[in-house]
Amino acid sequence: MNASNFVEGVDFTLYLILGISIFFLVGITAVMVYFLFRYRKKNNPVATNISHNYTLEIVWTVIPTILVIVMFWYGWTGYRPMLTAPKGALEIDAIGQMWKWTFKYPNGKSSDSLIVPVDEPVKLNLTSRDVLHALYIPAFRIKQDVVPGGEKMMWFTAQKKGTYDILCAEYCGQLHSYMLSTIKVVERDEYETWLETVPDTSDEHPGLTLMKKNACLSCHTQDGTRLVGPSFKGAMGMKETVLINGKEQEIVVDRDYLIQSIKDPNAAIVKSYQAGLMTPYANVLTDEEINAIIDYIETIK
Amino acid sequence: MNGKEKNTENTSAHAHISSYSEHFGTWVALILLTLMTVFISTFGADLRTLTVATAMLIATVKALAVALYFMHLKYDAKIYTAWMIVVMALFVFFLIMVILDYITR
Amino acid sequence: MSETVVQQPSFFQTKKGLFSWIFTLDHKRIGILYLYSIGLFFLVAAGLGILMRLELLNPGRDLIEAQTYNQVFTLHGVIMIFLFIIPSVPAVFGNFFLPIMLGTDDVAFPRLNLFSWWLYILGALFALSTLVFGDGPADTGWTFYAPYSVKTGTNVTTSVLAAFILGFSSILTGLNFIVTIHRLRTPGMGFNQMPLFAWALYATSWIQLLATPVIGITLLMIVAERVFGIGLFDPSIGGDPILYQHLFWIYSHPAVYIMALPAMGIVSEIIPTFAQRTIFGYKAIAYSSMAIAFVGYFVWGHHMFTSGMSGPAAIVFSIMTFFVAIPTAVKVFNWVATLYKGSIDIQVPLLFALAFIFNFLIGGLTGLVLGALAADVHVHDTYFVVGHFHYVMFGGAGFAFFGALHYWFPKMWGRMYNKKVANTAFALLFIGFNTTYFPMLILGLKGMPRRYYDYLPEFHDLNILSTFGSWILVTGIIVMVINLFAGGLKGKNASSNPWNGITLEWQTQSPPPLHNFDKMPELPEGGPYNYPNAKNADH
Amino acid sequence: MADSHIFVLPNSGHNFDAKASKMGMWLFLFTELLLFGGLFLVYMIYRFLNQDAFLLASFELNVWMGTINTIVLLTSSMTIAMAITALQKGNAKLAITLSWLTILAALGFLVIKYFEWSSKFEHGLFPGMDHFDGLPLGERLYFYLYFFMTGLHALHVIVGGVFIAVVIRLIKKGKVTKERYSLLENSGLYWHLVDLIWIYLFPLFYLIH
Ligand code: HEA
Ligand code: HEA
Ligand code: HEC
Ligand code: CUA
Ligand SMILES: [Cu+2]
Repeated sequence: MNASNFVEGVDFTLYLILGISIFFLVGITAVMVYFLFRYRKKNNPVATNISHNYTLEIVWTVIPTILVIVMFWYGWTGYRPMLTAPKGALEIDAIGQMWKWTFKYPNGKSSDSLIVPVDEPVKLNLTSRDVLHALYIPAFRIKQDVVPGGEKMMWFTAQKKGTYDILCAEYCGQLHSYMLSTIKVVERDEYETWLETVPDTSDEHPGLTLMKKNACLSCHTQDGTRLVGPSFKGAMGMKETVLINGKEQEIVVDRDYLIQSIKDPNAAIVKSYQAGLMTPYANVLTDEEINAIIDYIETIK
Repeated sequence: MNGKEKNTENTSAHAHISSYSEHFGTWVALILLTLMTVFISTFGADLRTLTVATAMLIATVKALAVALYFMHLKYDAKIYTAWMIVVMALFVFFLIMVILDYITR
Repeated sequence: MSETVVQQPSFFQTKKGLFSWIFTLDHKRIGILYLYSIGLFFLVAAGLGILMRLELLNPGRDLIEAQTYNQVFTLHGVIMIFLFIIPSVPAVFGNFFLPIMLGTDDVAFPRLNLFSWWLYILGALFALSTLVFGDGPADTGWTFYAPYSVKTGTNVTTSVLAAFILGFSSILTGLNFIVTIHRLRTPGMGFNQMPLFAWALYATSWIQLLATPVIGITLLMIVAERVFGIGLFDPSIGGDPILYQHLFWIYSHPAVYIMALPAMGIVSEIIPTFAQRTIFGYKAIAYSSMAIAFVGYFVWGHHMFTSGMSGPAAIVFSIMTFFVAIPTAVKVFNWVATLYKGSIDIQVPLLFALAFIFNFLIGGLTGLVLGALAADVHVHDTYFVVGHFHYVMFGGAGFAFFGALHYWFPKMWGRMYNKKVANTAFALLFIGFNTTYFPMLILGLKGMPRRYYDYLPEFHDLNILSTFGSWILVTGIIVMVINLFAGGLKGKNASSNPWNGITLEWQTQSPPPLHNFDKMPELPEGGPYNYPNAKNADH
Repeated sequence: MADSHIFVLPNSGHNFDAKASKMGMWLFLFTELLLFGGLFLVYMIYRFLNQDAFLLASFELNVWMGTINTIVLLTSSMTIAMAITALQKGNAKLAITLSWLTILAALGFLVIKYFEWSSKFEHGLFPGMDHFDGLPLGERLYFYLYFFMTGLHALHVIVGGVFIAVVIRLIKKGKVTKERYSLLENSGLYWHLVDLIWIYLFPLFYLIH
């Protein structure tokens, strides 16, 4: 049994073309090397001018033409089913944003990794919050770009239980190669029990939960180490040099500044960090949520 | 020897001189066409869906007039006309293939 | 050969001093200026390539930060594409040999030719200035995909302007060659008596001329977006990032044939010379260049199969992609057939040409995998693509460039390099090349995405092998470069026609005099490759 | 014993060759056409995606100014074409006068464009200005394209004007003459290209109604 319903079509195309390729590669190389020695100056002191041979030329134009049409055909038949998801597929929203995947299930549950039931068609609605990404599951042989400003989709039926890698295949900036996740294929009941269990975050600060959900922690740490963005450790009340419209300025971090930094991060760039990396969260987070986050930042000492 | 090549060289050797009146005539036609498009698009309400098409058609007629008479394509070596056609065809192919992706997306 | 022929002063000797070079109108000197500048940038970018391989030796951080790595592969790609491989063969050997092979003394517009070189240098300075000024070199990949290229804080604007200027330089070179071929062929040389290298350059020039403007304007739109906020591609201010990809590839796919066609032209020169017989299927090779150039305009969408392309568009682009493979296949068969019943003199240039065929076969055939829709979905943006394009660009075009260097070296400098050392360098290059890049194809099939600073542990072994191969490759390049320099400085004097070639460049002295010929060159009877000493099979 | 007589090929790249220079000019025009072609392509796609917004936004433009500018440009195309005829017939004076008229028309065109653009600025219709940033995305795209395309076109008008001015100087100096008029011809070809592009820009931006 293959890992997904697409493995067969893709692998067949791959093997078909690779097979034909190996045939031509080996054949042509062998002929070339044979001629090279057979007609060496030593073996064949006088060359013969042969300017053309129409039969031969037609043969070696027509045969490749037929072969490529065959290759095209299998490529297309393997690809066509990827374009339309079957009706009634289980729909999950997949959101890509700088360096984190988020999956939202119909019942509102959201998760960092995918859990899907085996042998059921699953449709992923793909959106991006910032730049291009591509959701790639090598074991399933599928890949689809995630484009900001529009919704794309991909679908599959997982056929074998197990855990597989999800990778980001479209370059999306500094930590592109760390934008990883996993997909776990389980039985239907296991999936359902998982779907119903809400991870226990009651003793977690609501601000922290929000930060985990919104990928803040893929760029900011809580322990003072530097990632892409400045660490939140001791941020509140700190003195900082920031660039406002290209001019350096000393500021003291307060609540207003943090609100601004979250809603419109490019208004003031912390010195030695890069502008443009952090997306404005003005339309993603509500004011209460932002306040909750800042409440939490205040506690990181 | 490439016969065609030689021919074009000979014809362009004695350069054609366009007359002033021909240029003037072309100009009159261009102005009339311009006024016509403006008229159609501002007042020709009944042509609504056709306006883009007619506007482009008229623009193309104008462009042809400029190319053939002002730019002397009509009298110059045929190779320029041929090239021009190839370049325009290429551009139109670009348009078709991109719009194909958008229409069917 | 009569011994009393007076050696005219060569184009090296006519004038001296730096200014006689950087303001020269002589196409041969301009070719040499290009050779040195392009060679320099190749070494810089190759160094970056080695750096990447070192970083990828182990998962996790070895040498450089993720951000640095991203800037390194972008700069590597930009330099290799815009500063090395696109100008390489046309600007160096096209400039030096096209007029000689056509039997004339210069290109049609010598001043424009010099201007192209200056533009090239200006573009190069722009590209390199990103290292020093602002927030460092762009980190977008050489494709500058929006919207990341609009958002990132690195010096994208300067890099993009560099590509724009280089594009302009490339356009002017193409324009110059087309007019040269139409206007300056020696009397009696019709299009069908032209050497195949000239045909290849003719096809290439049309691509340079008609595809480059599209990327020019696209890059200007990126600049406008970054500088004036004219949001043509960033969806958050209105645009559509997919449209950027269309425009980018409308140029950049034809551009791959700007790299490949002149290289094929070189192979079509080298093979008949060392087989000492006429090329098989002259017309098929000549016209297939034009066919590749033409069909190559309509396949760009194969870089976007996973961007959510519709079925009908995907069908058209995939079929067209397969159709370009056919004229290419025709060429390969013709080259192999030219060896048949030749009287083959196995020399380094020929080895490079045959290595070109082998590497290009692997590159081209993997291209077929990429052109097939279902297969591309799996291997798109993986190391399979990286393997594919290094095979065609480096193993193909790059090896042809090295081959041309060894083939025309005695003509350009009037001296010969050490052939034994050259053979060793070739062997190292060939083995090193395949050890570096073949593992990448397998990595891609296993699913390792490209532009990855770090990778999963299951990809470790093959990355080690690939990095190891890159060391052999470096050794080969170093040996080759040193051997060529040594040959140029104190190699044995070479005769004016050491390979017994028949095209017009072999009729003048080595190095050629300022005006290329001191008597009318004579066209060979019965076609540009019709060796008089060979038996005539047909007719 | 080097020969004092240097052999020069008949087909030398250093000979004056009117046909080559015209051929070069045409090839260059093709690149210009495709440069704008890329923009027309972008225009077509965005108009296709935002048909109503483009219609709405186009009402902001002044059709009459556009029409006058079209006529100005067409007229200048005629004068430069006539200038070539004049020079071919040996009337250098008339050629110069007609070329000056062309430059004058170019200036007129730019002045009118200047007024059009500045009225957009006054209405805050430029990327980054208040009114503009309040517009729906589709209308913004229209204006992005409007500014980019007419701006680039205006740049070409300037280049074309300068080119013609240079040729006028050369006619005066006797470097461009009845026998050697290809520079004037080339400047004319370039100028007609500028006209050709405007012929399409005009209906696409002003006449969407
Ligand atoms: C010199 C440059 C060069 C050349 C010549 C080619 C040649 C070809 N390329 Fe390649 N390509 C690149 C440079 C080049 N490419 C680059 C740089 C990229 C990546 C860009 C990026 O994303 O950064 C790329 C990416 C690329 C992709 C996109 C991959 C992806 O991102 O998903 C595709 C897909 O179709 C493709 C296909 C092809 C094909 C079909 C050919 C064909 O022209 C090959 C034809 C040759 C042969 C087929 C071999 C000879 C034939 C025979 C011996 C006969 C037998 C053959 C038959 C039976 C048909 N290429
Ligand atoms: C012609 C084009 C060309 C050439 C020749 C090369 C050559 C090399 N490239 Fe190339 N590469 C590209 C074009 C090219 N590349 C492009 C377009 C990309 C895509 C970029 C992107 O994704 O945007 C790419 C991407 C790319 C990647 C993928 C990065 C990623 O996706 O994460 C890798 C990884 O290994 C790589 C490695 C190499 C190596 C090891 C070489 C080696 O072959 C280099 C070998 C070099 C030497 C052997 C010379 C060393 C010499 C010296 C150090 C000095 C000696 C000095 C003297 C003697 C004076 N390249
Ligand atoms: C893609 C990476 C990225 C993500 C995701 C991200 N940020 Fe940032 N952030 C940055 C960078 C880079 C900076 C520094 C540049 C700047 O000031 O804009 C920054 C700066 C900040 C600052 C100002 C810090 C200071 O010391 O002045 C705050 C506050 C902040 N981010 C909060 C958040 C919150 C809250 C989230 C999630 C909801 C988040 N960030 C998600 C990259 C990111
Ligand atoms: Cu997300 Cu790469
Ligand atoms: Cu391609």
